[in-house]
Amino acid sequence: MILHKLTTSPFRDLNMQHCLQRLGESDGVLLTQDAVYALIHQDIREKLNALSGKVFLLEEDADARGIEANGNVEIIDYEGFVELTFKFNKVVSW
Amino acid sequence: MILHKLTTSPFRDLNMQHCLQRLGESDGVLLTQDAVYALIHQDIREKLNALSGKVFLLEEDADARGIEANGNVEIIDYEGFVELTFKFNKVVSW
Amino acid sequence: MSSFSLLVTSAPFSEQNAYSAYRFALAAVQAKHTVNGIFFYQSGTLNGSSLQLTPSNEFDLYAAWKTLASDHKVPLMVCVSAASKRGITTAEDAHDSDNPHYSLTAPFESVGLGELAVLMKNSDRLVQF
Amino acid sequence: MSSFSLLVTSAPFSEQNAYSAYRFALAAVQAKHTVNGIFFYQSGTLNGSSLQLTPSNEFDLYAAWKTLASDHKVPLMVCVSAASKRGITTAEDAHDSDNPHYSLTAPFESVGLGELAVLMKNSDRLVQF
Amino acid sequence: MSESANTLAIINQSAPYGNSNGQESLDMAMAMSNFAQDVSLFFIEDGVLQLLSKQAPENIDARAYHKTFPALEFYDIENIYVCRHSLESRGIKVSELCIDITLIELHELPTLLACQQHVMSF
Amino acid sequence: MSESANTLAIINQSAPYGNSNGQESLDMAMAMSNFAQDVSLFFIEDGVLQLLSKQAPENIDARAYHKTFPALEFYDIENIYVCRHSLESRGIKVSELCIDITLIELHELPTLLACQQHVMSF
Repeated sequence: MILHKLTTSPFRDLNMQHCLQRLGESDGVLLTQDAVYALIHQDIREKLNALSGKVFLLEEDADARGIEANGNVEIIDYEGFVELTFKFNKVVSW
Repeated sequence: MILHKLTTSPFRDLNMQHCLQRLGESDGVLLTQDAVYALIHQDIREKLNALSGKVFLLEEDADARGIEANGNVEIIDYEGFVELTFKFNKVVSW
Repeated sequence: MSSFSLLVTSAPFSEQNAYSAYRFALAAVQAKHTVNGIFFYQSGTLNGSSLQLTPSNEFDLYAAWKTLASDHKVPLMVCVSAASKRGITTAEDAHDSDNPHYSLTAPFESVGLGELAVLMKNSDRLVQF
Repeated sequence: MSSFSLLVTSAPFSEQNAYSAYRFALAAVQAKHTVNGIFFYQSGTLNGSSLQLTPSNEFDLYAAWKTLASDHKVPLMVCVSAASKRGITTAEDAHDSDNPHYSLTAPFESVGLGELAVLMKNSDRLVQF
Repeated sequence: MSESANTLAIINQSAPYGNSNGQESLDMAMAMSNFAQDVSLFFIEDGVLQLLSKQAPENIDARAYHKTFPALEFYDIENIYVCRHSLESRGIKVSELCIDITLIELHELPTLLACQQHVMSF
Repeated sequence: MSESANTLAIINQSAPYGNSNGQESLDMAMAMSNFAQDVSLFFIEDGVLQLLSKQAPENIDARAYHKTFPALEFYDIENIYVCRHSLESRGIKVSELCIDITLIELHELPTLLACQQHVMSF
């Protein structure tokens, strides 16, 4: 029950791939900052779509960058981000 | 005649791949700092070996990290780094 | 309600992380959670510099941290060893090094890593930015 | 002999880039080349902080920059706009902002980006770190 | 091709907002142009994301510096090159960008850099 | 598995020297252990490179902090986990590392983190 917080673009570094390789069954993924560009990265987007219900998008960061939610991504704001940390047992920042 | 200076690990980000995709015929590649780990990255090492005579390794950074030259990489120290900038017309830092 | 500690390891302005931490902390206190403290480590210690002059057309994160601290009694703790090597120094550092100048002032506090251990012990969640 | 300008955009200690720039500059002057100037931009401006207290078991890059400047007459130029928002401020900034403290002192100079244009015009090579 | 005096290429490869590279690169470009450098801009990889019209950085209290791009022509910065491959891999159409640009292929970057005196990268 | 009180996992994923993450992570680990936290260390991806015996950072005036790893047992830090996949993809043998470690598979990381109260990453 880990929430994996991502902040960097998957076009630039391999953080997201390293995280997804080590995802536990009941873990979740939160896309923040430049990690919201995952939704326009074809390979990564497919991997995220396969994690239905476990992928969250920080609205403020997505709106800032002009990125729209697609697939089964759940949109949350900072208030939702705070609450999300309690739906999981801990947060790992990549 | 561009010298491409790389500083980050190809296991961590995609800088080196982005650079190699855009390499001109008479360009060179200089591995510094964490970019010296390119020599233990199987895919990247093969690409660099194909660039015989155009790949340079900064000795101080490689020695610090315990990485040994292999293939056709030319080892240079900081003095050689300075001279290398004149064998090429300009330096691009990735 | 629940309690948080935040660990901020990134410089202000140059990266978005410190700003994101601020927004998270603000959302947490607005939702009536407790933020036991915000601990600044590595380049995060640069958030504590009182010498930052933010241009008028940019968000003043330093002022925002101070307002957060005063409005919601959130301690702002700066790791002394990570800070001093980066030029984030206290009046005491200045005295000891015979430099008339320093950069860290209240409400930011200079503390050791032991304070982070105390924060974590008393917090339901640790979130790193 | 030939001439260089160096552009340093990375913070000291947190990343190796600034140290690498120093080593390059030293090697260049030892080979009798001219380093017209070292220009500090973005987080690189943090190299100019006179408040940095380097632990005795670590390399003191700030002292090394100063020695390079005095031994080889290499100008150390810090971009004023990038610096001041990061808390790298001069006596003049301090006066203007009613803060008694500042962090940028000689041999580091606070300059505008125009100085970089002049450096580049007169240099055979620009190398960024 | 040979180098022309006082020419500067600035390569932009960072996404906006996550770090300050984009904004400080634009500051650099405008200043260098003011000081008589002939500036060309290259947007490659995540750098192309800076040029999207539909951005709203006020959501994260960041400066909407992308609104300055259309003013670059008044700074005599007219050579703006964008990597076609980088746009396509991100599913971005040229019509989504906030300025007129010149598309380039991967292999054109070294060719175009050849005629520049100096190069910076952000 | 449930969390144990005052347990801390520190994930190391950065190569040494290129940035200060490795050194400051080790400082953090030793301090937290001194202040009664039960610390476990995880080395994954480029983090495994910190553990190589054959390093000579004096060539770049960096601190040889890898020489401190063998002393961790005196700080009661005994759970040191290294990702087997990360070693193999870098062609590194366990015999090249400067301390005794426990090898873990990719999927074991979330399982082992499950029993920790807090997690940091450098």
